Amino acid sequence: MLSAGSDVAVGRATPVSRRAALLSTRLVARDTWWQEFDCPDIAAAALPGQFVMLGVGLDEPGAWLLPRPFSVGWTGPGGEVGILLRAYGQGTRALARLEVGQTALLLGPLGRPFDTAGADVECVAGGVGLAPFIFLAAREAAAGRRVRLIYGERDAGAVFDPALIARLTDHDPELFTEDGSAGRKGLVTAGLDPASRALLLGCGPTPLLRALAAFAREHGRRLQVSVEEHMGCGIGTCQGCVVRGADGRWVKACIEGSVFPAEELDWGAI
Amino acid sequence: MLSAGSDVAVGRATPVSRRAALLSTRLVARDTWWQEFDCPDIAAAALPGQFVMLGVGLDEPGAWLLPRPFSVGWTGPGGEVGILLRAYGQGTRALARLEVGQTALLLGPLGRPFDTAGADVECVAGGVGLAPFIFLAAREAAAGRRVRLIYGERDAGAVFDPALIARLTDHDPELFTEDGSAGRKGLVTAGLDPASRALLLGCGPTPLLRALAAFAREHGRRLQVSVEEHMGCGIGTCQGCVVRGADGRWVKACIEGSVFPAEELDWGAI
Amino acid sequence: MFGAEFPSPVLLASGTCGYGQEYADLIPLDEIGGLVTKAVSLEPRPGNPPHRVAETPGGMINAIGLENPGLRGFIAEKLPWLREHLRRAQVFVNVVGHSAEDFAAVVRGLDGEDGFLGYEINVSCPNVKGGTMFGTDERALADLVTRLRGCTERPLVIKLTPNVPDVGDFARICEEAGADGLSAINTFPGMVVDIGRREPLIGNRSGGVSGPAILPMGVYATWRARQTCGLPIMGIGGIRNAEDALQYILAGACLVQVGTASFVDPGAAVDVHEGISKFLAANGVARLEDLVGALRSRPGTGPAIPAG
Amino acid sequence: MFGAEFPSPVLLASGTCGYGQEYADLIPLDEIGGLVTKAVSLEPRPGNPPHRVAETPGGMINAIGLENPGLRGFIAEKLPWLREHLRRAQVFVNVVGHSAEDFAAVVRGLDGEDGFLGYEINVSCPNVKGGTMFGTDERALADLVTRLRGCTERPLVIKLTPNVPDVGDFARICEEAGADGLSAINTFPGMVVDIGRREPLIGNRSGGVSGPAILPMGVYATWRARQTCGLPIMGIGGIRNAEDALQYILAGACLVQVGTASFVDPGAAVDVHEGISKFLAANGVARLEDLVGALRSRPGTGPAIPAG
Ligand SMILES: Cc1cc2nc3c(=O)[nH]c(=O)nc-3n(C[C@H](O)[C@H](O)[C@H](O)COP(=O)(O)OP(=O)(O)OC[C@H]3O[C@@H](n4cnc5c(N)ncnc54)[C@H](O)[C@@H]3O)c2cc1C
Ligand SMILES: Cc1cc2nc3c(=O)[nH]c(=O)nc-3n(C[C@H](O)[C@H](O)[C@H](O)COP(=O)(O)OP(=O)(O)OC[C@H]3O[C@@H](n4cnc5c(N)ncnc54)[C@H](O)[C@@H]3O)c2cc1C
Ligand SMILES: Cc1cc2nc3c(=O)[nH]c(=O)nc-3n(C[C@H](O)[C@H](O)[C@H](O)COP(=O)(O)O)c2cc1C
Ligand SMILES: Cc1cc2nc3c(=O)[nH]c(=O)nc-3n(C[C@H](O)[C@H](O)[C@H](O)COP(=O)(O)O)c2cc1C
Ligand code: FES
Ligand code: FES
Repeated sequence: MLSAGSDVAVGRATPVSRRAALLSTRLVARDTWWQEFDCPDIAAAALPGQFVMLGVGLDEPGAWLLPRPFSVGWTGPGGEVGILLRAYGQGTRALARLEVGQTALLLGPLGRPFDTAGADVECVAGGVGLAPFIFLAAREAAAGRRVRLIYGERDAGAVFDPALIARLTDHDPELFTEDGSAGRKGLVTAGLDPASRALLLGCGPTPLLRALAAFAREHGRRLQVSVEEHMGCGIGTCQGCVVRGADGRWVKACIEGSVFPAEELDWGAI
Repeated sequence: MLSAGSDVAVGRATPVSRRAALLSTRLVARDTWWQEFDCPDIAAAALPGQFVMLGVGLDEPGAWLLPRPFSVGWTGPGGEVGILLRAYGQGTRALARLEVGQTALLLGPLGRPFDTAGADVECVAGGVGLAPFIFLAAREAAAGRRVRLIYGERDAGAVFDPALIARLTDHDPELFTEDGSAGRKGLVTAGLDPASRALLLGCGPTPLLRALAAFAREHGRRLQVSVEEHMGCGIGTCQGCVVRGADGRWVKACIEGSVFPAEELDWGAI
Repeated sequence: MFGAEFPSPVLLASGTCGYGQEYADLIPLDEIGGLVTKAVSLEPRPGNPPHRVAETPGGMINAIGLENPGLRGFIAEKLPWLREHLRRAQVFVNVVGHSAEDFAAVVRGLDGEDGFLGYEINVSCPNVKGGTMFGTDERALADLVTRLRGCTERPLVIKLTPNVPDVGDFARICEEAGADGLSAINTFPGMVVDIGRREPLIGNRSGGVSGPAILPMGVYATWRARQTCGLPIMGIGGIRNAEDALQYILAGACLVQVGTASFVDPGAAVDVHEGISKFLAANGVARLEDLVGALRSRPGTGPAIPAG
Repeated sequence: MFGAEFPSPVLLASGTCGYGQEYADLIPLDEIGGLVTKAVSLEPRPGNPPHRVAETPGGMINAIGLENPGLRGFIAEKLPWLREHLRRAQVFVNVVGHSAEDFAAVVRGLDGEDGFLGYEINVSCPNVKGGTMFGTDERALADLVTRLRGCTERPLVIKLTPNVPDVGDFARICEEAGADGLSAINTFPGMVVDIGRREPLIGNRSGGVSGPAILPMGVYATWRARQTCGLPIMGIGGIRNAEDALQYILAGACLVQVGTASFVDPGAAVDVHEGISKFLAANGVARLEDLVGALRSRPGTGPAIPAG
C-alpha cells in the first residue's frame, strides 16, 4: 500500500485554517513560551496528540515563514488553544516573539490523536514533548480520570513551571532532570515501572522514543509515540513528512501520525 | 569622465555604519512617522541635504530588507538623528513599524549636501521632500538666519504636524494642498515668487523637480535639487543609483548627489 | 483557454495540493481555476528518505522523489474523487517518466478516462537514456513532445525547467513539436547543509527550491517564453498574492499556479484570485486577457544583458 | 591558496565593493580575505539606464550593465589605490568581455601591473560571436580558458554561471582548460514587473538576482563543482553570516565571497569571518581546511534527483 492517503483520517474532525489572535504569552522556562490563541473552531475539535501548523501567513510579504507544527497543548473553555513553544531555530524564534493582540494563522486540528480508549495510561514526556500530555491529562482530569505523567528535562532552567502545569491539568508530573537540578536526577526513562501494564504514551526527542520502543518491546507493553519530522503542508498533500513504517513503506507523520502505535514504525530507521 | 568615483566626496565626513536605537517615533501625518534615532556620530557630521541608508541589518536572518535612503531630517543636541518616514511600499512599511528601543542600522552621512554658502534661500518641498529642509531651516535658525519654506501636500491628512515643524525649525512653512483642505489650494509651485533672486532648493517627487527646473531656467534662477533613485549601497560602489547627467553620462545619485545643481542633470531624461 | 472554462485564472501547482481531496475541506475548490495533480508515473514510486522539505531564505527546498501511486493507483484511488467532486475547477495531470516510453504509457493509459482536462508534462526529471533531464536537452525534449502529441488530443502542457541557458529556446521547441501550452517554471536545484551534523539536510542531498525566492526568475522565464513562442503560458514560481500573479500575467502568462504559498496559507489561491479581480476593477480593465503580455517597454531600453 | 596568504577566508564579491576605496573607511579591509573588483572591460562601459537595482523576495535584482572605466581607466584611477592601501587583503580583478579577444586583451594589459593577485573571469556575459554566454557554452568556455591560460601565470579563477543544466560539467571544462580555481556562483536572470506602470521595473528589463534567495542554489553549485573537479572554489551567493558560509565550505568551498549582504550591513564580511572563527573554536576544528568539502553522506542516501 503506497498510497494510504487521507482515508486514514476518516472520523477525525476536518481541519480548518483560521487567523487567530494571541490572547496571552508567558515565558515558562528557558527559551520556552506558553501561548494561548483565540481559536474556538480548533479548540472545539482538537484531541490530545493532534497538532496545529502555526505560522504568520502571507499578509506581510517581507516576512517569509513556513508554518511549523506544534502539538495542541491545551484547549480552554473560551475557545483557547494553548501551545508550548520552545525557541529552537529561526522559525520558532520568530513565533516566540508574537505579541498579545497580534494574529497568527493556525491550521488544525491535524493528525492522528492518541488512542487511549479508557486504558490506564503512563505518559513519558521529554522536553516540550510534554505539550500533548498537558492536554491529555487535563481532559482526563475533567473526566475524573488520572494519568501518570513522567517529565524529563536537561536541567531546572528548562522545566515548565510546575504550578502552571498543575493549574492546567490538575496533575503533578514526576520530574527528572539530567543534571539533577530539579526533581530526580536521571533520564526520564528511569521513571518507567517495569511492573506496570499501563498503556505507554511517548513524546519527545527521537532517542527518548527509541528507548521507549526498546522498553516496550522488552516488557511486552503497548506504546504509542508522537514522532517529529519536517512538514510542508500538515494535511497529507506534499508527502514531505515521511518516516519509515514497519512494513518498509514511507508513512506520513502529518496524517498517518504524528501518533503511531510503536509497532507501525521501523525503529531501525527512525 | 566615466568614473567620477569617490573623489567627488572629498571634504565630506566619512560615512559610518552604526546600530542605533530608536528613541521616539510619532505618527505625524497619514502613513507618515517622525523617528528619532540615537546616533551621535552621524548627528555630529551630517549636513542638510545628506541622507542615511536605514535598514534592520542581518541579525534576524528571516527578515530580509535592503536598506532604504532617507534624508537626514534633523539632528538633535543629544546625538539624535531625525527621519521623516512615509510608508510607501514594503520596506518603508516595515521600517515604520520599528518600536522605541528596537535598533536599526544607519549608514551615513551620505551624499552631497545643499551648498547654500550664505545665500538667500527658498526651499520648495513636496511631501516628505520636506525632511531636508526641516534640517536646513533648523540649522539656519540656530545661526540666526531664516529661509523661506514652501511645502505642498495632496491634502490636509498628509500634512506634517505644523506645531512640530515650528518646534524643530523655528520656521512656519507656507503650506499648499492640492485640494485646498489645508493652507492654500494648489501645487506648491504656485508659491514661487518670480521676482525673487534667492537660491532655489527643491526636494520631492520628480514632476515637482521638473517644474522647478523649468521655472529656474525661465527666470534665470539658481536651483539645487535632491533627486531620488533606487539605491543598493549608498556609498558609490554598486553603481545602482544613476540618473542622466547633462553631459550624457550616468551620475550616481548617492555620491555625486543626491543634491545636484539643476544644470548638472539632463532634464529630458529624469 | 485550452478549450475549457476556468472559473479563475489561479490553479494549485503540482505537488503542493496532492490530488485535490485534502484541499476540498479547506477551500472552495470549484471557485479556483483548478489544480495540477502530484506527478503520476507509470509504476508506483516510493520517494526519497527524509528530510524531504525544509525552509530556505524566502522559500523552501523539497526532494519528495516523485512519490506517487503510479498510473493504476492514480486511476483507481485518486481520479474517481476528482471526477466526482470537481464541477468547474479544471484538472491537469502532471506526468513524469524516466524515458519517453514511460511518459507515453502514462498518457495513453489515462487518455480514455474522464475527470481531467489535460496533461502537464514534468520534464525536470532525469532521462535514464540520455543521462540529462528531458527539460535541459533540446533533442530529447522535441522527441518527447512529438511522441506525446501522437498519444493524445487533450491539452498538452509542457512544464519548463529554468535550469537552462535560455528558457526561450525550449519554449520554441515545445511549440514546434506540437504542445498546446507551457508551464513556467519548475524548481531550481539547491542544497542545504546541516553544519552541525556536516550532512546535507535533505535526505536526497539536493532538492528543488521554490517559493518567493524564485519569483523574479519565474517572471523572467515567462517573459522569455512569451517572446519566442505563441503558446498559452501558466506562470508559476513564488506567487503569494495578486501583485505577484499580475507580474506573471503582464509578462505573458494567461493562467497562474500557486504552490508553496498554499503551505503558508491554504487560502492563498482564493485570495490571489480575489486580489486580481479587485485590481481589474480598480484599474478599469474589462478582461484579464487585456493584461496578458501587456508589458510596455520602458523608454530608452537597450538590449537585455542579464547581469553585472 | 592560489600561492598567497589570505588573512581571512571571506572576500567581498565583484560589483558589490567597487574597487575597494569606499569600503576602506567602513571596515578594516586588510582584515578580510580580500576583494574582487567590479568587472573591468577593455573599453569603458556606460552601463544601463535606471532603475538598476531593486529588492526582490529574499534578495535583490541588479542590471548595472557592467559600467566600468575600462582597462586604461582601471589602471590609471583604481589600481594605484589598491596597490597603495592593501597590505594583506588579496585582490582579484573581475574581467569581462564580449569576445575572447576582449578578455585576453584585458588580461594581457593588466598582467605587468602590481597591486592584485589574480583574475576572476566573469563569463556570465553574452558572447557577441556565439550569441550565447561564454558561461553556458561548453566549447566557447573551453576556448576562452585555454586562451587566457596562455596570457598569464597568475591565478586564473573562472566565475561560473548557475544558468546551465549542470554546473559540474562546466567546472570540469575549466579545470581541463587550465584554470586555477572557480567562483560559484554568479546571479540568476530575473525580472520584476511594475504592475502599476505595466513596465519592467529595471531599466534593462531583466537583471541578475542575488542575495539569500539564491543561497541553496549556490551551495548546490559548489557541491556539484567539487564533485567533478579538484580546483579550489570560492563560494558565492546569499551569504549573510558564518552559518551560510560554512554551508559553502562543507560543500567544497575554500574561500567565500560576500556580496549583497554588504549592502545590508557593510560589516557583514568581517562578522562572517568572526563567526567562522568562533565555530571552529567551539567545535574543536584546528584549521578551516579540515571542513572544506567535509560533507558526510547521510545514511541511506540514494542517487540525487533534483525535484518533485
Ligand atoms: C507533530 C509535531 C509536534 C510538535 N510539537 C511541538 C511542541 O508542542 N512544542 C515545540 O516547541 N515544538 C514542537 N515540535 C517541533 C517544532 O515543530 C520544531 O521545533 C520547529 O519546527 C523547528 O523550527 P525552527 O524554525 O525553529 O527550526 P529550524 O531548524 O530553523 O527549521 C528548519 C526547518 O526544519 C524544520 N524542523 C526543524 N526541527 C523540526 C522538528 N523537530 N520537527 C519538525 N520540523 C522541524 C522546520 O519546520 C523548518 O522547515 C513539533 C513537531 C512536530 C512534527
Ligand atoms: C536621497 C533620498 C532621500 C530620501 N528621503 C526620504 C525621506 O526623507 N522620507 C521618505 O519617506 N522617503 C525618502 N526617500 C524615498 C524612500 O527612500 C523611498 O520611499 C523608499 O526607498 C521606498 O521603499 P519601499 O520599500 O517602501 O518601496 P518599494 O517600492 O516597495 O521598494 C521597492 C524598491 O524600490 C526602491 N524605491 C522605491 N521608491 C524609491 C524612491 N522614491 N527612492 C529610492 N528608492 C526607491 C526601494 O529602495 C526598493 O529597492 C528618499 C529617497 C532618496 C533616494
Ligand atoms: C513539495 C513540492 C512538490 C512538488 N512536486 C512537483 C511535481 O510532482 N511535479 C511538478 O511538475 N512540480 C512539482 N513541484 C513544483 C511546483 O509545482 C512549482 O513548479 C514550484 O514549486 C514553483 O512554484 P511555487 O514557488 O509557487 O511553489 C513541487 C513543489 C513542491 C514545493
Ligand atoms: C550590484 C551588483 C553588481 C554585480 N556586478 C558583478 C560584476 O561586475 N561581475 C561579476 O562577476 N559579478 C557581479 N555581481 C555578482 C556578485 O559578485 C555575486 O556573484 C552575486 O551577487 C551573488 O552573491 P551575493 O548573493 O552574495 O550577492 C554583482 C552583483 C550585484 C548585486
Ligand atoms: S506535511 Fe505534507 S504530507 Fe505531511
Ligand atoms: S547606491 Fe550604490 S553607487 Fe549609488
